[in-house]
Amino acid sequence: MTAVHTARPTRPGWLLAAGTVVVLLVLEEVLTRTGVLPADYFPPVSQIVAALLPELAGAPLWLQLGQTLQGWFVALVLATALAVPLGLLLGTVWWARALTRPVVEFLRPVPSVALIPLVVLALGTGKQSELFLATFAAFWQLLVATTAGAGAVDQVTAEAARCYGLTRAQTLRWVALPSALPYLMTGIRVASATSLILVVTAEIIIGVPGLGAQISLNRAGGSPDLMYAYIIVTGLLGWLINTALAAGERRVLHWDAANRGPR
Amino acid sequence: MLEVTNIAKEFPTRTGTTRVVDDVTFTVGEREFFTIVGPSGAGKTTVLRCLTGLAKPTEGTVRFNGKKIVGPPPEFAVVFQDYARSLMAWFTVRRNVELPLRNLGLSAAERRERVDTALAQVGLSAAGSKYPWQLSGGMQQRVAIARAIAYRPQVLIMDEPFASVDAQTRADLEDLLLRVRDETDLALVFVTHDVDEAVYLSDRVAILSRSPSRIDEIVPIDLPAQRDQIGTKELPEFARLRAHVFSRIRAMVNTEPASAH
Amino acid sequence: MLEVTNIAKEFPTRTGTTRVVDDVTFTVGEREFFTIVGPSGAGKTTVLRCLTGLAKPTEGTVRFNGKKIVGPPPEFAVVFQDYARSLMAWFTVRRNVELPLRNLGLSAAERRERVDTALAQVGLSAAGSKYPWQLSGGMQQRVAIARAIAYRPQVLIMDEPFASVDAQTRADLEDLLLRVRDETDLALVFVTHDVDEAVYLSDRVAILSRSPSRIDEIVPIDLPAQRDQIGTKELPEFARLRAHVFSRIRAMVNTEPASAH
Amino acid sequence: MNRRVLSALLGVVGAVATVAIWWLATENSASVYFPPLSRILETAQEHWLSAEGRADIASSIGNLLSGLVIGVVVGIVVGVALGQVPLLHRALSPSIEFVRAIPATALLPFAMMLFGLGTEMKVFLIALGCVWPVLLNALDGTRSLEPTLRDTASVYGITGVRRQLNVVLPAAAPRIASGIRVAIPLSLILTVTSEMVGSHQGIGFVIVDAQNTFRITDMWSGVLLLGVLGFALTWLFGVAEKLLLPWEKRAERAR
Amino acid sequence: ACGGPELTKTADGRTALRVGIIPTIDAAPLYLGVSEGIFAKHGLDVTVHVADSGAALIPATVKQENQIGYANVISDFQAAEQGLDIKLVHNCCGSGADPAKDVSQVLVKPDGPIRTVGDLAHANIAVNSLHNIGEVSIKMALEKRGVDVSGIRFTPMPFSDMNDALKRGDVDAIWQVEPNVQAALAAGFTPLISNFVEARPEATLGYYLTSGAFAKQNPQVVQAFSDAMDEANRFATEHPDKAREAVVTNLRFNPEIVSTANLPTYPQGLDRASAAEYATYAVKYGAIEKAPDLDGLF
Ligand SMILES: Nc1ncnc2c1ncn2[C@@H]1O[C@H](COP(=O)(O)OP(=O)(O)OP(=O)(O)O)[C@@H](O)[C@H]1O
Ligand SMILES: Nc1ncnc2c1ncn2[C@@H]1O[C@H](COP(=O)(O)OP(=O)(O)OP(=O)(O)O)[C@@H](O)[C@H]1O
Ligand SMILES: [Mg+2]
Ligand SMILES: [Mg+2]
Repeated sequence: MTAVHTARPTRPGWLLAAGTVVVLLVLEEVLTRTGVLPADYFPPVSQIVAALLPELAGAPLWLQLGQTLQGWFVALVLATALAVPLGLLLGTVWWARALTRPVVEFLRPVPSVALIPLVVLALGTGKQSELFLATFAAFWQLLVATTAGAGAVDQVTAEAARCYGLTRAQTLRWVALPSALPYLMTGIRVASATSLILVVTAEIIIGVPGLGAQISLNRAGGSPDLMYAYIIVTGLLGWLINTALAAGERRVLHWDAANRGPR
Repeated sequence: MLEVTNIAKEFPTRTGTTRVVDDVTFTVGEREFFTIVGPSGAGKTTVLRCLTGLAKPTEGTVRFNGKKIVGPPPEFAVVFQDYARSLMAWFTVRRNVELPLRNLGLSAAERRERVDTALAQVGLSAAGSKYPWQLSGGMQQRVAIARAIAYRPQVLIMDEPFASVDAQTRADLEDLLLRVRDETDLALVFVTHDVDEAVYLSDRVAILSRSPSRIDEIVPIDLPAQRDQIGTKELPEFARLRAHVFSRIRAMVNTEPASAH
Repeated sequence: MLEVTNIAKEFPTRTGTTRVVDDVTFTVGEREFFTIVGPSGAGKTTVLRCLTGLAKPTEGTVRFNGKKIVGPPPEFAVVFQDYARSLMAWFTVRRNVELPLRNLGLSAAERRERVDTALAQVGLSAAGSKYPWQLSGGMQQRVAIARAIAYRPQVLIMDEPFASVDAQTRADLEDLLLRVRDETDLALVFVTHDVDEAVYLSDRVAILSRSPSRIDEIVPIDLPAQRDQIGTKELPEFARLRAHVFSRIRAMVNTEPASAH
Repeated sequence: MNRRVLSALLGVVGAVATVAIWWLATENSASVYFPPLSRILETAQEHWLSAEGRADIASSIGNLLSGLVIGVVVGIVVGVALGQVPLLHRALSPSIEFVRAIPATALLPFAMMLFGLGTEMKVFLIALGCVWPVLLNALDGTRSLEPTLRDTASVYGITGVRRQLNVVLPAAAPRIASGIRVAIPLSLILTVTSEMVGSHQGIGFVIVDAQNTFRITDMWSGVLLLGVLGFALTWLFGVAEKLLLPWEKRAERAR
Repeated sequence: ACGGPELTKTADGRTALRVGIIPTIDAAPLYLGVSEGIFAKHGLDVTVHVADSGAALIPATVKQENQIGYANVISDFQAAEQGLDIKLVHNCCGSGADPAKDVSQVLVKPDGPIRTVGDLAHANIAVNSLHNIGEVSIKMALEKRGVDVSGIRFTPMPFSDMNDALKRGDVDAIWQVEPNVQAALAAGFTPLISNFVEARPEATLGYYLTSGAFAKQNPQVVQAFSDAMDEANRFATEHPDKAREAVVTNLRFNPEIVSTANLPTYPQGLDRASAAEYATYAVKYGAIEKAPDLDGLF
């Protein structure tokens, strides 16, 4: 599927977004400088940026960023690969949904923080623990989104598929999956943030190398500027990832009413 | 070939159930063009849904070649009344038409050829790479027709398939159906509101009463097998049949006061 | 009252833009019944969308009472071709019809009365508490019509509003429209594929050419103002006008080969 | 009718099977970290049914529900607004995405700074976490509103609050519901996070404290409780959804 | 549950050892042991793994992913009490005897409700983790000063959040350890007690530990680590500047803060007497239920 005419953000759109960000940053600066926000815990942006700049020049930050990014990506891909087929199944086969529902609902609220010691014991302190935690958290969110989406297939469309003898697999692929895509893409954006957050959390607590480990070190080492610098890098990473996902979404969902452009 | 025996259909309502189809029986033979007409809300779509196995009749059975129908048989193709929703917004017109062909064991070239032919037959050759939502209502309806024709079913079930096309295109499509029937030995179950169309196309026309519906009458259309838009419609027998069917429907719409429904 | 001046409409495509409407100009007077006919895909719906301000014409302007239309004016009501999708699945039929009335400053009793009347007029009094998805196609379409009528607009725009109802109901609804027009001084812009209907109802019939469309001809219908399903259709002038319009459309569908579109 | 009963039965079968597997797999476990389910259940009964345990549950549920409700309401309102005002959406989206990517644990100090150590801080954190899935779903659901419906609303002058309540919200409701389904377990998880700091009470506090002192069985009993609560909350939401969005399920069943 | 991962050797025959630690000044000798070649001399190739909390460190040690880990004395008791198979290997850090040089202080706001040590009897004190070393040592220290500790409340929060919490008045007093004590002093807070030193001078507060299984299978490796730590701790004690430098370079601690911070002591050997005393109080204050089996731990 190639994109047709999708509603891409126009140049003024970008300017507007950038402008808003600048306004917010200036606001923070003013609030901390004037003491409305306590500056010693919440350093002014200029100070954070000053701490960040030398880091940007060095390789370590980019290495850590790469580690985190890699963890995020693998976890999200794993979670998607597991959740989408299962979600389509659960969304289309009512008895499978009924059978697994209590278990799914039971497992979903299990906090990853509580799992950390168990995961470390089972998987160690390496990347695999980080991946497990992030995949675990993202998986449920994607599962819910896919299940709901697959259940939202237009009735007439589904009947057309049945009438033309599409097999179950074909119906999943060509009818249930595209119908679920709008839900799924939203789910991916929710789960992407979750995956990133869990990767960073695992880095903080278990000490897997990455941005989180730096946040933890700088917090322990009495450098709030640097700690915030790394938090900001994490936030920026989240924003970048989302921008990329949103662009991908516009291509994949170019047929959806949200992206059809002017009528 | 297709036997509908005493089917009834009830829907659950807040207070109990409503009986929408009361008792409908008919058979459709090989190569037969069987049309159902009746007032709006009579239960025509409901009968078609039972026929295809999409809905389960509350009572009675539907058999195809002697076998009870429980789900849509692969030999059937359907053009839905709600044609716009039956198309997949995420596929181009070509892909929509081609999709059902994938299970027929055709080569890619054969599939392409069938799609091309069907699109040309409904006058949409140039729209193949568009998406359904970029088409006009009538064009969408023709895509649904093309999909059904390309599938080359043994039984073609159509629910008001020409509701949104202009008179000339409609006439062309009517003749297309007759031609396809002759070429591929198709049986057709057809629903229309256009009495002229029903008489012109059909071998038999079943008139459904208001809901809870029964078959009011099945009118055999004894017109020459070879139909022709001008010649056939000028036959006195055509006018007679047309008037007969029309008066039956009118009687039904008017017997019960409009507000009572 | 409603002036459409040289409107054109282009849609973006992968490779550039397609011009769907090329150059359309007409005016609709007070109390006029103005009908647009044309081949399927001609651009009728597109013109209506520009007319109501739902779409912005690429070129040209639409004025209502001298004011340029940028969004749908409150005096307009529309029955969409895609009627099924225009109903809200979450509301009952009554609620669907009543919703637009909430802005008119009517009392609850007045609203109720208008809804009741409109539902009775389209023969759906008994269906008020059903949900749209519990209705047949034709009944859904009549809900959309009832909603428009209950709104008592100054301009009523209808896109193939009778496509899914049986012949008798259709005739009843046609006469209902004429009656409503006479009672409430309504102007109507109407799209239909049924040439008989167009001639029977209209004061003028505009014939649209194939897309990119222009007005091929605007045919004044000089039939007596008081129309009547039997009497009017027996007039020789009716037959002449009908034949004329039909031949124009046929010419357009046939001039360009079907596959070229 | 029939299917609903069968559904519930199947659910019970699934649950029983899972419990049985868990029970059998851990019954003879000597691992401190994976204690037998029987022991976990005993501990759970001891703690959570005691007066202290009930107070923990009450305090957590109070925070959780407040946070969840605030998050859901804010998510719907902001999402629906952004979905209809593209300019606003574009202006705010980078800032939103930025905040969304920051872990709740990293936001704790900020929340403490704003609200101190009390309940407000916890509710804030929970709400802040729950808002995202609801917001994004409301936003996307609003954006892909069926075009014909959109047109219908504008033609009949259905605008303002009336349009939001009668057209936009019901149309986006299935998506919003799926967002809320994600938010519910998230609110439980965030309850735990929020009780890691400055708390003496709550399910999260018990879990974290048990973890710090290596009382892993106690920790498991807390996790078990969270699972049960998650199930209960989702089930309650399902009931509410059926009442609020009746057309959804009925439209399907009717055929 | 026997066996465990095989130890790997480097090309020149040294045993590779992964040591888990949390990011504090306590880790300085460990880093010095690596950078000064002390471990190499004892046939060990040590890599240091930093984790934020014991929640991840202990299981990693039990799993023998880190052959050696770190935990403070109370955590050690708690882990042992819950049946985790751990064995203490060497002292990590201790309190010394000079209250002025204690790494640990309880501080209050100069104008706050708590002015004297006696006031702490009914204070709400921030600690990093409940039922742990902060709580136990504060109570010990206060009892030695004759303060009734039954009315004290403790509130858990990260060290880095404590200054603001105190400033806002969320808590009445905070327990800080270096290097955060420096930041707290800079914020103008008044130290009231040096709870580590006052609780028990010359105590050992944290131990390197390993899993029992590992200790049984590799007694010579454990011995080598212990010998190396003797040397590393001595080196760190003799070269406080290098100790400071080690945490600045390896843990990226803020050099300004570290330069003024007190260092803990890095005692030799494996101090059992101090553990015994802490065990008594840990039971008394409810951090553990019954006295630990020190023979099993040591
Ligand atoms: N899901 C449903 N629940 C309740 N009643 C229903 C449902 N579906 C259809 N009906 C009722 O069944 C009757 C027949 O509907 P059906 O769609 O079969 O009519 P139809 O003959 O196809 O009409 P039309 O020509 O208008 O399409 C209608 O009165 C309708 O209200
Ligand atoms: N969003 C769109 N993008 C691209 N092309 C479009 C779009 N909408 C409509 N068109 C094209 O515009 C032309 C006219 O469409 P329109 O719906 O106005 O026709 P119509 O006269 O109403 O036909 P019908 O009688 O079949 O409803 C068609 O060829 C259609 O493909
Ligand atoms: Mg029908
Ligand atoms: Mg149209």
